[in-house]
Amino acid sequence: MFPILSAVLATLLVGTVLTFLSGKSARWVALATSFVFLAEVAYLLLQFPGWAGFAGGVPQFADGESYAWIHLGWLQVNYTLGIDGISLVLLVLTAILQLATVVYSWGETKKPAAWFGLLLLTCLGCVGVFVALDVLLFFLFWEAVLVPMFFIIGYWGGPRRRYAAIKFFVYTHVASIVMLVGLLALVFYSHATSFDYASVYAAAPSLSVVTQAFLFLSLFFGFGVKFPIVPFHTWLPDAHVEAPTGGSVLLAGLLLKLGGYGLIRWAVFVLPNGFHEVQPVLFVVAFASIAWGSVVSLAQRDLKRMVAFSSINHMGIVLLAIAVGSSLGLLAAVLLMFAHGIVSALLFMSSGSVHHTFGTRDIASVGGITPRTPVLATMIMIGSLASLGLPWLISFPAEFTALLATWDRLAYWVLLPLGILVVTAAFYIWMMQRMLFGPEKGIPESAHDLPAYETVGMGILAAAAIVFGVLPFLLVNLITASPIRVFPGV
Amino acid sequence: MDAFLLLDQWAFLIPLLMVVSFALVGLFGTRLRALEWGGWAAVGIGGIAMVLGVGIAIGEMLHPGTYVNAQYTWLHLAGTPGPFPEGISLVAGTLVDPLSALMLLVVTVVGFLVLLYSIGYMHHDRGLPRYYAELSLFLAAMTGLVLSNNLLEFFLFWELVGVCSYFLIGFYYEKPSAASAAKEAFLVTRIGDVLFLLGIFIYFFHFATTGPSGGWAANGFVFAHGTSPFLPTGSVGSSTLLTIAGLMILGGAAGKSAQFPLHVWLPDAMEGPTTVSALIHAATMVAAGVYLLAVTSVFIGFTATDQLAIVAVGGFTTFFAATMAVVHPDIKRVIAYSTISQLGYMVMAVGAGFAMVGLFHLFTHAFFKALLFLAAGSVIHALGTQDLFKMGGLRKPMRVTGTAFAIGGLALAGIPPFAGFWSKDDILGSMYGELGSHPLYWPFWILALLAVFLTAYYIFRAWFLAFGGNGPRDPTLPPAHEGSWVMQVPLVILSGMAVFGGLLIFVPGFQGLLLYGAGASGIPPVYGPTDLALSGISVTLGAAGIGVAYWLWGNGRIFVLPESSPLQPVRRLLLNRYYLKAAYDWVGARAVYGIARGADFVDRYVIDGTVHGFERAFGAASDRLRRGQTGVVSDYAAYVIAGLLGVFVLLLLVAPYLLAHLGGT
Amino acid sequence: MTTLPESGFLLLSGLLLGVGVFGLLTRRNFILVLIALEIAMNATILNFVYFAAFAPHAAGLSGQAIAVVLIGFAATEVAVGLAIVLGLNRLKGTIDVAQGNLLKE
Amino acid sequence: MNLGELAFLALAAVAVATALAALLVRELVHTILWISVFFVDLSAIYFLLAAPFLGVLQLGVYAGAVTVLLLFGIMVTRKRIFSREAAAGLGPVPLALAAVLVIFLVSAVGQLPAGTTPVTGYDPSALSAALFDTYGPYLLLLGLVMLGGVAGAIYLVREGRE
Repeated sequence: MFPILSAVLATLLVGTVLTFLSGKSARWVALATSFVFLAEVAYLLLQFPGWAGFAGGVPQFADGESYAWIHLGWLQVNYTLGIDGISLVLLVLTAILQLATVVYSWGETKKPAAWFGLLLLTCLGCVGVFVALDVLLFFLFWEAVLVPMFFIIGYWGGPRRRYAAIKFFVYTHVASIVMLVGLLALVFYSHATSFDYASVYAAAPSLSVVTQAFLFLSLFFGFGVKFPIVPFHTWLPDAHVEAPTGGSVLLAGLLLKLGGYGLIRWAVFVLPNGFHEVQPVLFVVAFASIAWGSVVSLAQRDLKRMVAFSSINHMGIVLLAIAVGSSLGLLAAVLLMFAHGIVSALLFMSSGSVHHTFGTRDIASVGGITPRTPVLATMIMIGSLASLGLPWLISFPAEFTALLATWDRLAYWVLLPLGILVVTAAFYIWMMQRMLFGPEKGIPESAHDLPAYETVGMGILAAAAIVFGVLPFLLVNLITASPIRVFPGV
Repeated sequence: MDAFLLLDQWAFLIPLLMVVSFALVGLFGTRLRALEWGGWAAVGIGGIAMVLGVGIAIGEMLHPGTYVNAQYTWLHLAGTPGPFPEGISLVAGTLVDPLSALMLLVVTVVGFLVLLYSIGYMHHDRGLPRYYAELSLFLAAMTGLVLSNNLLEFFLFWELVGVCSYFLIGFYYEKPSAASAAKEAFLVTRIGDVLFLLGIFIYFFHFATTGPSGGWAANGFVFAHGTSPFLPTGSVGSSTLLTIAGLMILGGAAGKSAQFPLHVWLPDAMEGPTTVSALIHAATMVAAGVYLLAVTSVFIGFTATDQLAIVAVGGFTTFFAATMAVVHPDIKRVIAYSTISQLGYMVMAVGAGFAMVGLFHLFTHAFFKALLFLAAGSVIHALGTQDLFKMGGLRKPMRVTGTAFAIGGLALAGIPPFAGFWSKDDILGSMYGELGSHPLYWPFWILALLAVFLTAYYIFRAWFLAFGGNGPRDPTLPPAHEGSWVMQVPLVILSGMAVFGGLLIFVPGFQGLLLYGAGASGIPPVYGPTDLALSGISVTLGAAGIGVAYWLWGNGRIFVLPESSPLQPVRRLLLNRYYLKAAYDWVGARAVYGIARGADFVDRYVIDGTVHGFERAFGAASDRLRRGQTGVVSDYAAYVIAGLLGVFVLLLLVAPYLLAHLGGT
Repeated sequence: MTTLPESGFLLLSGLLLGVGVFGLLTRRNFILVLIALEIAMNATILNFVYFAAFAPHAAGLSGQAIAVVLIGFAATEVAVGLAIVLGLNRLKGTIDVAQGNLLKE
Repeated sequence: MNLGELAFLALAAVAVATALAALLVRELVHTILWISVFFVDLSAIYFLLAAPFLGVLQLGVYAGAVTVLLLFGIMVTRKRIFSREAAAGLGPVPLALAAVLVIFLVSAVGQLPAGTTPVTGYDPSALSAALFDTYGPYLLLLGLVMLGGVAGAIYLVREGRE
């Protein structure tokens, strides 16, 4: 069979290298790569046969590939790839975001070759994480994402970029190391025959419940910092505020999803008993993240910082949906990750455009921008309304399913996330009142509406938000064709 | 006749048409040579929708029945273990029954008239395409809501309606007050929406597992499946869970229909264009809450506790809102308070189990309230002010408008034979028959009865101030004039409905429509003035209200409450809206925002501060270590030797000790 | 062949290594440091030669072979070390170890 | 106590004494004298250990070449900059470290298995077999290191290139 997943990775790799080498025409190479990538994902989507199920108690994946990599006695590391509905949804997200980001940053003039190359490299790492089915390969891709993002923040970022970049790197790297320890301990203690996902999956149930719980906690910490979970979230606002727009988009749209994906794939599925042991911890953390992210957003003056905190809120709902431990919850979590990827990317692009159109992102000092920049205002509106969970836009089916799953397992505890929905609506609506409406304020003479490429970049995302909001079954059918149907240990 | 039934399956075209109108006007409206063209396009499409809507309503009158077409799977959560082994299908589709037909009639007719009227009212506004696009989208959402065949679909349109209302309230977005009112409306109704959502969850899980027929379980939210949509009240029982669900639905309805305590947004929503107030904040959208209660009571049913709660909310709001209308100087806000009050009547009726009676009042109210708003709109359009105390003597230059406003006022006051009399009297009469078995309804029934007097008083106070007298009290106002024909025609049509709309009750087909759903409560509603004594009391109260209004304000009189009057504190209380708005503002701007600021502080300085504390500790430690890096070779050699000795110590002393004492191998 | 005190060689080797280390750490003249290093080196070589003579499986003479190699290394080391001393002398005008903190800068 | 033991004791005493003297005398030229005695002394010990080849090598390389090199180095630097040769600033620590090291090594001596057999006689063919067969690669490596060392030394002492 044609190794399509390797081809996807190779496309991105070749595209990245060519982009780095192609100087001023880098953006064209990046655009071409994005389109090829999109086409490949579309092909994957069209011929996706559904989740392959189990063979001998071991999950099978579609488009699987496996080649021997490092074989030294007990150390059996393979280059194993494969996808199911969950990975495929996130691949679709990656393809959309990559294209939108490349188009949006068409006007980048500061070392464009390096910029576009690093963007592609980040996407490459994310795709690798989503398709890798080997502990070591997964970890390599996981770490590979950090490096380009570090440079994106550290070189193209705002005034405190070095602080933010280092904070980002240290936080996520410390978490990665805890995660690596957990993964290796998982492999060694369970006496898995190889580093492959399948053998780890098959071997993990032999562990005692206490061991599983501790392993789960270490994995949860590793993945959770990426989420990010309160109280390990403070890298996120700083990283976002300082990161350039494209960096923010990938950071919020893709990097945060790595945490959710990892938690589902490598922790919840592999260690269901440990998961059930520590479920209360997850609930507490999820509720804390939901409430904290939303309430702190209300107090923010910086548009981008506000969106960053709202990401903490949304990823908290993702965590809650995972934590309820039902198939419905997992479906909601994946759907919500996709939704948040699209919507937060749109909002971060909007705040980037606000910044370079008006010279500031301070919500209180810019007002009444709608008549002067109607397109930008429309984008902010769509993003905000989607983010606060308005039906017909993408977040609603996801949040609805998540809360439905929460009610199923936690009954009246669902009132907390439900109540927080009002706060979330409050800060977005308040922001819109101050920035979009009212008399014109703080608008420089030179302010003009969005350049075409920014409109197109954001338009892609807005269209995705509407299309998948009106027709959510397009995604739902993909996700339900994945192991969530056989949620283990219930 | 069969042709009318056939129309039911094309009902989905109505929202679709309006979406097309939205897309057309929204995308191309600004490109057209004359902005009105887009408006005319919307009016034309709205006209087609109206014809369809009226046809469907007539069909239902001739053949009352339920038509369900549920075939669009919106979300299919396949094979989810837990309570849904076969998975959950959220199926979208249309449902046409007498309830929705009546509502559809209201929405399409008033909608069309407002679209037409707006051509004149908004002709000077550069935002005309935006206005028509948003109005079209609103009509699409509203008709979609009316035709929804399950609660989730209902909720989808419910929210869309809300966001359209948000944009239309904030239509003059450069005005800070409009932007603020839009925000307030969105957030207050959002509180109700969240409760509504919880109600949906509860119903969903309850009926998915314990529903009476297999259809409930498989189709989740479908509340009318097949041919037996009715659920006897007894089957709902007194389950605590269902009581809570009912209260949540009440919460959602209270948010949308501006019932106490979520009523604060509606008076402020008058910041939008008057046409918007007429269509959305009087005739249709705010009635959606009542409609929600009605469909829930018909298809699912409320427990006795829920019913009492709904009656209490409705009855109290009826009186409460009317008191605030008594003192207000703004013509639109007087009508807005009146809307809240009238919605209270409907909520009360639905709560007491008379869904269709409530819907009947909704029907008549939609026409006469739209009439009042459009008439007020003519006045505002002509004068450019909303302050009643600046107006005066308008009946002469604006004869059509003055007459229309008077007809609307008479209908509102419940004077026979105007429309409001029949429906209001039905509510009071039907409930009166229930009072014996529900003693707790008494106080709210009396509040509602008292509100009749207040209603008549405040609306005629407004009429006398604006149209009575000899001329404007503020000489700086421009001379009044009547609007163009597009503004007058709707007034005339609506006047006709306000006069004769109530008499429809004597049309046999229409009456059959109203009998629908009676099975849900088991109590036959009262139609027509069966209890003449009761009718006499309410008509007397209404006439008394008009009389008092004439005595205080007639012939250009201005009634000034003496400074020493003991009623002054009451007046201040009413003018300040019982200080509820101030309290909400305090909660929002001080309490919640204060907590948010505090949390932000904690985030920056405590959580991040801890992180930085670690950073400093590591920094200090590494600084100590750094000083050892002298660069002198001898020092490095010493470190190497010391390290070597450390390895010796580990290998030769520590390791054997550990092995000996820990028993490892 | 006459018998020899078996542990004596090891003791001698250890003592010499100690002397060498002591010199390495305390001398400030770079040349003296080199000499101390050579003393320590010779102590090590002595160890190899001793084990070549006394170890149970000494027939292969591995110890002596390694010693040969080590002597070669030591000679190279002295040559390079002296070259460094000369370079330092030219650069800083001194061969004081405490002044030679180029590693820090 | 036989002759061998006596010889060893004498040679050992001389080795330690000369090593210390080399490090502790003030005059650098005297240091060279003492260290050359030390090298010769060790060469004698190798002869005693039935390793004449190494003894000769020690004489040639150490007592000869290295000594000359060191002398040369002293002559080039030539300055008597140290009026007093003092410890490098670490105080008693180096002495303590050296002492602990010695204690460790000496204590390890007792743990060696006793009863070893001295090799009698000198077998050049065995040595050459070991050197060129078993350790051939290392010898090759040594050659490379020496080459590198020479190149590095030349680079370092190259004049002028400031």
